[in-house]
Amino acid sequence: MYQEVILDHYKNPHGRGLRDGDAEVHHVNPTCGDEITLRVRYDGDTVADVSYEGQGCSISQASASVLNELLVGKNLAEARRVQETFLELMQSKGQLTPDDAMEDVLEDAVAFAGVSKYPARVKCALLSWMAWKDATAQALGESPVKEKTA
Amino acid sequence: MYQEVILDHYKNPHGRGLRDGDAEVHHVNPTCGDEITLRVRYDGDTVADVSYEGQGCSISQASASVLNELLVGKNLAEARRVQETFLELMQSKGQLTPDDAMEDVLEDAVAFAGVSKYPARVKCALLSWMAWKDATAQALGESPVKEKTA
Amino acid sequence: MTSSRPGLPGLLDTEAIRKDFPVLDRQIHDGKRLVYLDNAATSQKPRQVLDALNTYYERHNANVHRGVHVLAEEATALYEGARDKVAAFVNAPSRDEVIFTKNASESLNLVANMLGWADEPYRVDHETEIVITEMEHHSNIVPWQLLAQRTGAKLKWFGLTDDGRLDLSNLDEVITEKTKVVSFTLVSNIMGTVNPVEEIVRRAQEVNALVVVDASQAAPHMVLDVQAIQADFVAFTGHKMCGPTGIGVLWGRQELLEDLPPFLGGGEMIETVSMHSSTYAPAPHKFEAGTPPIAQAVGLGAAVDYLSGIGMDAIAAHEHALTGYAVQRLQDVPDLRIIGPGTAEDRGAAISFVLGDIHPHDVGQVLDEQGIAVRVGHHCARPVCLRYGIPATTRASFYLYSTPAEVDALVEGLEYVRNFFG
Amino acid sequence: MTSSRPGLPGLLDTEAIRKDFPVLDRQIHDGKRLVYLDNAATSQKPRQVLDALNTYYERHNANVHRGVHVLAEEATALYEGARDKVAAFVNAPSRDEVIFTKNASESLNLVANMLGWADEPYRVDHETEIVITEMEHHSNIVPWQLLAQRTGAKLKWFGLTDDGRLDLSNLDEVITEKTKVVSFTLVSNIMGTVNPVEEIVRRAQEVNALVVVDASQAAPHMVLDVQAIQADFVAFTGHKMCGPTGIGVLWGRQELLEDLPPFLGGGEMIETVSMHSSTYAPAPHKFEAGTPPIAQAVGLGAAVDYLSGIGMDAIAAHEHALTGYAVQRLQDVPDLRIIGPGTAEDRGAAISFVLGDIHPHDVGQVLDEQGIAVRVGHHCARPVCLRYGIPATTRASFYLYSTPAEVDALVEGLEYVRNFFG
Ligand SMILES: Cc1ncc(COP(=O)(O)O)c(C=O)c1O
Ligand SMILES: Cc1ncc(COP(=O)(O)O)c(C=O)c1O
Repeated sequence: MYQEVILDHYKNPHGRGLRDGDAEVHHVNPTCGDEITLRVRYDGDTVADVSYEGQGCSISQASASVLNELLVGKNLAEARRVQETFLELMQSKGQLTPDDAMEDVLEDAVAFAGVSKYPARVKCALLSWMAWKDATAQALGESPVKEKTA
Repeated sequence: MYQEVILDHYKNPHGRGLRDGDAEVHHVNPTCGDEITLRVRYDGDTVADVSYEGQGCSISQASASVLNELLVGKNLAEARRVQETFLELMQSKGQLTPDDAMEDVLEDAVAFAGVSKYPARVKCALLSWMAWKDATAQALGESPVKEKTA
Repeated sequence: MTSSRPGLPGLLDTEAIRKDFPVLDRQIHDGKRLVYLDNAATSQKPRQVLDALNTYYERHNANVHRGVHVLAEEATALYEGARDKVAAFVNAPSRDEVIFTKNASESLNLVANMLGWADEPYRVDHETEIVITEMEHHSNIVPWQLLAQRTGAKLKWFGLTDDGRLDLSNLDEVITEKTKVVSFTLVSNIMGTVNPVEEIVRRAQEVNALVVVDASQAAPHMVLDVQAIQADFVAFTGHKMCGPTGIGVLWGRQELLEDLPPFLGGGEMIETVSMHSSTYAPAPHKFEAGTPPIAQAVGLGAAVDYLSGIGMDAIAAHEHALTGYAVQRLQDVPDLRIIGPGTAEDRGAAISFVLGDIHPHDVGQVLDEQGIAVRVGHHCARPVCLRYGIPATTRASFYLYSTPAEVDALVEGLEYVRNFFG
Repeated sequence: MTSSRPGLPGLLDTEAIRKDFPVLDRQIHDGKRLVYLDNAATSQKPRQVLDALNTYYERHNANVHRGVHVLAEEATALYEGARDKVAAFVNAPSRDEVIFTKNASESLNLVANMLGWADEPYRVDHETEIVITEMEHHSNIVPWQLLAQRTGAKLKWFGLTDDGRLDLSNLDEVITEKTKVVSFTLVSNIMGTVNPVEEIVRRAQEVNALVVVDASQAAPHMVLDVQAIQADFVAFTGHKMCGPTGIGVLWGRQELLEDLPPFLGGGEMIETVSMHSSTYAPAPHKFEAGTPPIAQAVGLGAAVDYLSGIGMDAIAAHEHALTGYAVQRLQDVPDLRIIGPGTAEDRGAAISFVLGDIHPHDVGQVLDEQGIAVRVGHHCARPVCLRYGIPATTRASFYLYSTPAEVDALVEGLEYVRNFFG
């Protein structure tokens, strides 16, 4: 699970810290308490920035760093394709060996293939990606937030 | 379990039917729906009458009949001794073989010894006896009734 | 797995099936072979289910959902895998609609409580009505009585016809614009009646009432398709369908589960907790507070596999044939009166009867002495006994391992009972 | 059954004990021996408990309380026999004070709901206060939050000191004349802290508040005497004390159980039912709606026999010795910070810690690769993590079969973790 690439991103995260954005979301992984606050900024339909802050394990931290590296600069359609491909890989329960096409899309993120065997960690790997999806939907005015409180 | 004596009392019950009394109670065996309405009448401290009506199995019917036969005419202390001895026998889980002294007190009621091996039926055998105890307490002003309703 | 017996088409190969159930070899009262006809109370468990329990405890036992170690992952996969199996078994649109409870009673209480604490449009309050039927199990009566008492809502019900069917002649007066919820049993546990779901659901939908179906006596015996019956909630219980005790199911429509408030609070059902406030996990976890019945869910999954392996249609056909045979033979017993439908049409495999004025307790006891296990009493459906003016009934109920020879044993046993008290 | 190891008096003969637990032989990750240190989440089950379950299902399985046939009588005797065993185990004045639930969470919700629906003097309403502590398990927080929210009562709590103890310096301000109920854990599941029951109970009794004790982490590990602690309710859960999943216990004082209203409605909990109204059975049945977790109660009875056979005092001594050893060895691991008491005094066998800035998820995962099962996260006690400003902890927790060698394995494993992420 702990590929060199993952440990590298964990120790030297890309784009960490909160900067200006069009929308901000806060996601929590209730099973372990991992949290992320993530902002997106769009420039037309280009992902101008993804900034984030949070606490979490090496997998969730590295995953956010990889996300930043991969998505910033891409246009929305491309970025969504990366997100969906990453989701597919993560939900594969270790059954999927990334082919060349997938590697082209995911680049460093293919290193997470091994994580998909560990259901408890899949959520860590996906935390920032789900947050990005949510933030993007909000930035584009597609969805409201809903919360229930005791 | 089905001693001849029990079947006899079942087929030819003593003192069945409701007559005048000083107190009336209604008891139910929730596990099987057996019900008894029982009245006691006291003449000083003599059990002048125990009258009853209800529906139930041979054990509960025969037991009420035996109760009537045994208790009517006795004074309260004697009657209570019979009731307590019967209770002891019924709670013995088949471990107790009635000795002569017990037979003297219980007479026909010793036939119920075998019932005590069957936990589900012990309540049937005790239904009228518990009702009598309750009714007596009420007749003597010792206890109120308490009920809870949905 | 179907054997044919002259005159009884559709029977299963019970000889093979019975080998899976250790308890059926049991001898009682000095060597009498057990004739177990108390299946509506609880079913016996096949070896396959016991194996699943043992394997779980001997190899995989751990608490679920929160662990990163191997056992915790295995236990979680087994537990959530059981949810997948149950979801498929009832044709649920989504696995997240399957909530594990401890029994059907908890499932029904869960619905009643959700509706009591809900916001509009679901909230049951003093201006609304709750509809049930006179043939409900106490577990589908008392929760609604409590809800009515605590909210001021009015409890109404459908009565019964003389032959043990729902009297729906006043359908439109019982279910009205004020009705918020209609809860009824698919199959009566005391009379075996199979109820006309479609007619009731149609009327409930007209007035926007939620429909709760108690499928405790259906899930073990027939194909149960929550989409086909168009209910909003369906409850059933594991121990009656070859599963362990301690596990029940509530299926509910996803959007309802999202909107309705939680019932029990605690670990597992939360998203985040602070001393000041908490937020809840999405369904099904929102409704599963605390460590769930993990092994029991796994056992229920194995039970569902076992039943599906034989085929719910085949099981239904077997029981239908056997019930037809039993109804016919019982009607030949003098003084015997069936309480409930007098034929095998639209009826499950539970048959209640009274035998002259011999009390059911006595019937059951004397049958037991012959090795025949039936249930006696009001079967947690006392209003049915009140309706038919009887204190109790004797109930014989069949399952996939029951045989015509066991029906014969019952009939002979009843003859003996008659002579004994005659 | 006590072996002595230099410097660690009081250890049990774990070699013998471990033979009773099949899962402890399990090898994971290519032949690594399982080191199971996740006992605060759930315990493993001895062969004796599995045997009791199998015997129940293979020979005696039937529904309880309502049958006159042999199996029903046997099942009832086994189920009620388990109640006797549990009553003796906690020194309950009466067996009828022992209610079987599905887990500790249900037990605690049951109390909260009884008090919400109770008549005076017990009723919790908007004029009253509920007191808990900041170290509660979510299962002893959320039910009270829900109760407070639904009744308008005010929820208050005791905070924590820096070394993981309850801060009772403001005892008299937190528990006041308005307090109706005080609910707290005997032993913290996250920090291992053993709380000073006497002091809290004394103050609660001064103001006539009911005392609820969450003994989920106590019952498995030490002598639990409900009379000695003078609580009104005590909750615990079977799966943490060698019993099956799917079974919990609520002990309550008889007069309270008589006066308080039921929670779940259904079969078994009634005295008599009509469509118009119902009356309830006396406790414990009043609080056990539906078919109970029969096999699971029987399994818990066997677990209690097993634990008593070894002796709760001996188990406590074993864990105390092991915890002392573990605390001392862990404090030698660089960058390791224990969250909770730093000694073995007044502490149970659960030890939480953080290791530098390596996230507990990573600690747990890398330990798992070495065969060591610990729990990571907030352990359903998130307010404790908030209090100490940490996202989560790694928790190792011991039981009667844990050994000093396993402590050594943990310490070595942690060294490896540090190097891996170093
Ligand atoms: C202190 C404490 N209370 C309550 C619980 C809840 O027990 P259960 O999950 O079995 O309901 C637990 C364990 O999870 C616990 O450790
Ligand atoms: C129709 C029906 N509903 C509900 C129940 C309650 O099931 P459980 O006792 O498992 O909660 C039963 C069985 O007892 C039943 O037959």
